[in-house]
Amino acid sequence: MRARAFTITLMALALAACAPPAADDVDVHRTTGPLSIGFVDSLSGPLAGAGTDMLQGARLWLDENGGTMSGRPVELLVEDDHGSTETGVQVTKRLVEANGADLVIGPLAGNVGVALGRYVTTTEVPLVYPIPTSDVFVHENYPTVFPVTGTAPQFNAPLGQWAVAKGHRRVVTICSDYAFGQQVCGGFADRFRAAGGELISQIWPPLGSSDFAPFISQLQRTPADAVFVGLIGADSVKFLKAWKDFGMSGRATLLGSDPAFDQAVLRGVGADAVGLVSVGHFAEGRDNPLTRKFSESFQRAYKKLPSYYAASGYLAVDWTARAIAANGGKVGEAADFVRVMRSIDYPDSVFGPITVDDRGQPVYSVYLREVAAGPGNLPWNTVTETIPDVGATGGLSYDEYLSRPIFSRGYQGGTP
Amino acid sequence: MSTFTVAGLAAGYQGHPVVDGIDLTVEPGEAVALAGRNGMGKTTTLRAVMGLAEPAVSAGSVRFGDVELHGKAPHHIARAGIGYVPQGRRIFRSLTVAEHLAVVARPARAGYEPWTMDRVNELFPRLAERAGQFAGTLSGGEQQMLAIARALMTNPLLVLLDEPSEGLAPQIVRQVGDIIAALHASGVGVLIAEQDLSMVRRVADRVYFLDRGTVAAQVTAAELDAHADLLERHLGVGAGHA
Amino acid sequence: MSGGELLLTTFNGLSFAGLLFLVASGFTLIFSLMGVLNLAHGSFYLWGGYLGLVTLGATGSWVLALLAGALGVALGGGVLERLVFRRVRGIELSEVLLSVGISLVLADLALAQFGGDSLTIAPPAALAGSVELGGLVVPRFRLAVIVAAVLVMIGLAVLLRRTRVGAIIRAGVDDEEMLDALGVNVRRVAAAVFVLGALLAGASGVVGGVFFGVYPGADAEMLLFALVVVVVGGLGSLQGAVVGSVVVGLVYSFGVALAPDLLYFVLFGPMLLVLVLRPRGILGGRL
Amino acid sequence: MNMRVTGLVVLVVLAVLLPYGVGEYWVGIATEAAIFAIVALGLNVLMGLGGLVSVGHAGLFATSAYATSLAQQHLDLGFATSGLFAIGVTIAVTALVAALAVRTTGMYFLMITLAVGMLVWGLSHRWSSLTGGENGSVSGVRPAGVTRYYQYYWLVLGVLVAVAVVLWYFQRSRAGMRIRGTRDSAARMTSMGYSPAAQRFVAFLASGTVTAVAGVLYAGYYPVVSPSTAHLSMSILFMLMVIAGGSSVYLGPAVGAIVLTVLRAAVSAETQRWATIMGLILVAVVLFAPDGISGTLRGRLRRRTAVPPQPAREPVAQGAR
Repeated sequence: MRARAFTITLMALALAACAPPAADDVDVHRTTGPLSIGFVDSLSGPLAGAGTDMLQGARLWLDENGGTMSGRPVELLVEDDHGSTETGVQVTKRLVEANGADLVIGPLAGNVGVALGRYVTTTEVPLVYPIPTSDVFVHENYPTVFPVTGTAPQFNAPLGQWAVAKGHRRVVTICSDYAFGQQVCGGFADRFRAAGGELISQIWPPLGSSDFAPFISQLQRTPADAVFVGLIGADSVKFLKAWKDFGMSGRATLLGSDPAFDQAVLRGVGADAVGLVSVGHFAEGRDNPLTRKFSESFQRAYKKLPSYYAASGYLAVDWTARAIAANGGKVGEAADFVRVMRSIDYPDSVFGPITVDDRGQPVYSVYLREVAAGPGNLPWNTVTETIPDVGATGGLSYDEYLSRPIFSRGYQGGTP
Repeated sequence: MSTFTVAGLAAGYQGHPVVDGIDLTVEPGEAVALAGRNGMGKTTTLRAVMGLAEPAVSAGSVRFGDVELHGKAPHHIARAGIGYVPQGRRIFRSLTVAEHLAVVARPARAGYEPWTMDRVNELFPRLAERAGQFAGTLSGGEQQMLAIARALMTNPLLVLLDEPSEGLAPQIVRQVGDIIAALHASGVGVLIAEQDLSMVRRVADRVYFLDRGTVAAQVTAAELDAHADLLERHLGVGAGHA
Repeated sequence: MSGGELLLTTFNGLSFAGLLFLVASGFTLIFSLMGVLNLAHGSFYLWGGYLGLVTLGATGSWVLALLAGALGVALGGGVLERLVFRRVRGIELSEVLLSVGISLVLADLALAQFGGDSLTIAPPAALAGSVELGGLVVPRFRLAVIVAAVLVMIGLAVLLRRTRVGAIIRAGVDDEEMLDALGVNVRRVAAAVFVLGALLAGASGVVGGVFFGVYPGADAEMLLFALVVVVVGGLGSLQGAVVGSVVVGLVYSFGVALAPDLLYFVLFGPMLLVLVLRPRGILGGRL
Repeated sequence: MNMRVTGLVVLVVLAVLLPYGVGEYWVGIATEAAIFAIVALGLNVLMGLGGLVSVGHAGLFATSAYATSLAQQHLDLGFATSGLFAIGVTIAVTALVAALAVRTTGMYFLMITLAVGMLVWGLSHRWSSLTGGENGSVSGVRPAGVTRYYQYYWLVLGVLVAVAVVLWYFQRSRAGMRIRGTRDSAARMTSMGYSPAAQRFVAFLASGTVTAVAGVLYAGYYPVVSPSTAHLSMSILFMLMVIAGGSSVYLGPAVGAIVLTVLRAAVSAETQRWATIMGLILVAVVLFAPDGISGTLRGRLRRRTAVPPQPAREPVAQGAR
């Protein structure tokens, strides 16, 4: 009996191996019928606040445009990755393999992003990456991934030069100890030192630290004139609270990275935030018709001011829609589609003017921002200075940039 | 007080029956001994009566007058008027002597003189001296007294005592015996599981002999000496030694 | 590390220890009587924070917020005890598993209800800002937390040592079955202790909300800290919770300052060592 | 017996034919379910057979997955050699943990495993120069000739069947009997001259080895091994698979793993409240079906066919008392 059972199993296996299952084909060349767009986002976990914003930004675009792109109704398939790599891959596999998504927009979390980037290159589906990506994407330059809002170091590099120009020659950095925080910090540190600044020390709290007081005590006696803050979401809120509680205000200038004093943080801090200085490619209080309209309609729809996550979600959908329109109302082959996306320039957008460079990396205007009281006395970021045409390399040539390692805790810029 | 009746009690641990078909009664104010060697089911019987989680009772009834106690939670059984002095004393090590008494104190019962702190202290002068001491620091004899005093504070109508002589020096055993006799004299019913013949003689009006989980015989205290065979078989003593 | 930094790091550690004690005392109370780790304790903490936050927003009163966090969670804990935990009372593993299940549900419902942002609770006006203590700038609220922890410690000690209820709880820890056989309804005592533990968790959630903010994940974080505290100090012992809180608070504070990379070793290493060498903890066993 | 073997063979054949019936995505879910089924069977050597509850098994699972990935990147090993390397590393780690944990049972055992799980998670998270930290470590290497998704599924399925057969004989072997005896009464085993700690050590080691095998397969399945592999929620998921499936029935944990993995895939497509559902399942199982799915089903079946029920027993709870 057992022998027979074994034989049957072997036979079944042999049979199976001879005739591999057929792959299901999705017709990406359709120009009619609904477009199904996967949307991978962190809607729970430590980044849930930002993730919710990103989704709301995307939803706002769809609401404003009747839920269609090139006349085709859009089916937005929203998936939550919980900020976890595994879940991110799982849900993206489902979108691509089971739901037949034409393309995927996402994700939010940097760690999920690297895994998704690797995964989608094994599929026929393009990935539209809404949030600044890991530097990995510049180095690897996947042909089927489009980084809508550039890279993590990109928008922090100008602050390095600016800090020195404003007389902040001695700086301590405090950045989240994970890939995204390290790259944010690297972008700043590299240009700061290149401009002649002195990096006194670097503090690396783990993402999601409970108590920032111990880090403050390290800062308390620092001779630095400024502290560069590369913290994200909840961590940034906790840091700002501890900073105030320990009477640090006025001892050193805080220089914020693009996520550190973003709207997602300001909401948790409240009026205390007024006066905070940071850098970023988005400023919800920028005096520009497109941005103003966006901020207003976002506030009307969701009773809060938009963060750059919200703006990124909005822009990623908009860019996708333009590319589909330019591609004859279809997504088509993944690499072709990404080529189309790279060919689109924005003379103006909710972020400002955007172009795409030869390597397919977007080039943005970067703003020096200051928090002021906005509508309803809520704090928001206003623009004090604009630095145009900031690309992925911090002003270096691609040859030089690509010869350097990817920013990490061990490599914070300079000649390796 | 009403008659306390155990009928057809069967109980055991994890599917191993230990006692099977125990029948016994304790009349109001009577002192009854449950005699037998180790492992014959004395402790199991008393624990089963108290409704403790192990042994599991599989059959039988435990009644106090008309009230069925079988199946009730232990604190219900205790509140029905059954005081329990367990084997090995089981005092609360992190409570003082006074706290022991305070923790379990229950209101008096109509028609009975209430057990109060003062009355207990009168009966146990040694405990009164050690009121503030942690119970874990008491000697074995003192702990036994405390276990009895604690049971009295629940104002019981019937006290179950499980081998109160165990591990005590003969002189202390005598003292404990005196106390139990005094209790009995004050009108409290007593059901004592014991293998010390002197204690049985000192305390009991009637004796049940337990053998392999059933009642093998019962005699009155007066008849004890006439049954040397029972004493030999169930308590391991020749009548001559007694 | 300079002298000032040393002092400040110590102060930070102690104030963190204060919060840890508030959380861990309830946790250890429940463990001592039931022999069960209530792994939903972190969720109780989280909900205390959210209830406090909502109440503060609605009424503007810090006292009401604290009461809402403490009593709301105590009530919820009481209901859970009555409807869920009581059914498996005495089966330790089942109790732990239930608490895991409940913590998953509570955390997820909090996320659904309050979203993922980190929200902070403003301290009461009298405790906002900082004071200078011998050249050291320290936040008033952190100072108040140390004071509150000491008060709660004294209160619990008085409750346990000097009252009849406390004696009943200690007796239950010593020998629950015997207490039951002496006419004390141990179930009710257990329920009361569970509610008290929940109350402390809820109140500490409001305090923690000022400290660190209220956000998804705070539940697991605090639970782990409480676990390390009670394991290091000694399971089921109030003094243990005191010692454990101070040790963990200081270790954390200095660990972050000196060896942030080894933080998890610094925290879980001692816990593992204590578990292996002295399973009942440094001061294990007695309430 | 024959009926049962025939039934199982039919099931296995159906499982082999699965890729002809469903698409790539569901074959992927089935692959994952089979990997988790291996973990659950391994964990049940501790929980069901040994009566010891581990909430740190994700730590061992992740150790193996990371070791596989790191061996491939830094030592340039292929799938098989890196797998063997990882299994060796994990066995060593398991032995260390077991040596610490086996003197205890119940709540203390649970806490030690919890601490170990947290340590592994902390390391994977913080020792970023080795593990890549939050980004994870690149994996997804599969043996030559087994690169297509359905081929890898067959490989995993084959390993699952092999593990199930080996563990079946293990639990009925003398070593297995001694572990069972230690669970039921450590005192009796001691009086018979066996050290309860030694039996628990064997159980832990066997459990860790099987978990290591699953970890290797997982590294081949996912493109990245990340700290969430080691997270407490993963350990809880494993534990839930065992108790929901039913630890008293031999294949119960595997059933639990498959049901929960498929359920998670189905549910998370519909709602974001998977954590709530998982929590409710856990509560419901503990309250209403302490024998798990398969244990409860078997109970029903037995009653219907009028075979006297087995004496009631709480297989998992026993060890924790």
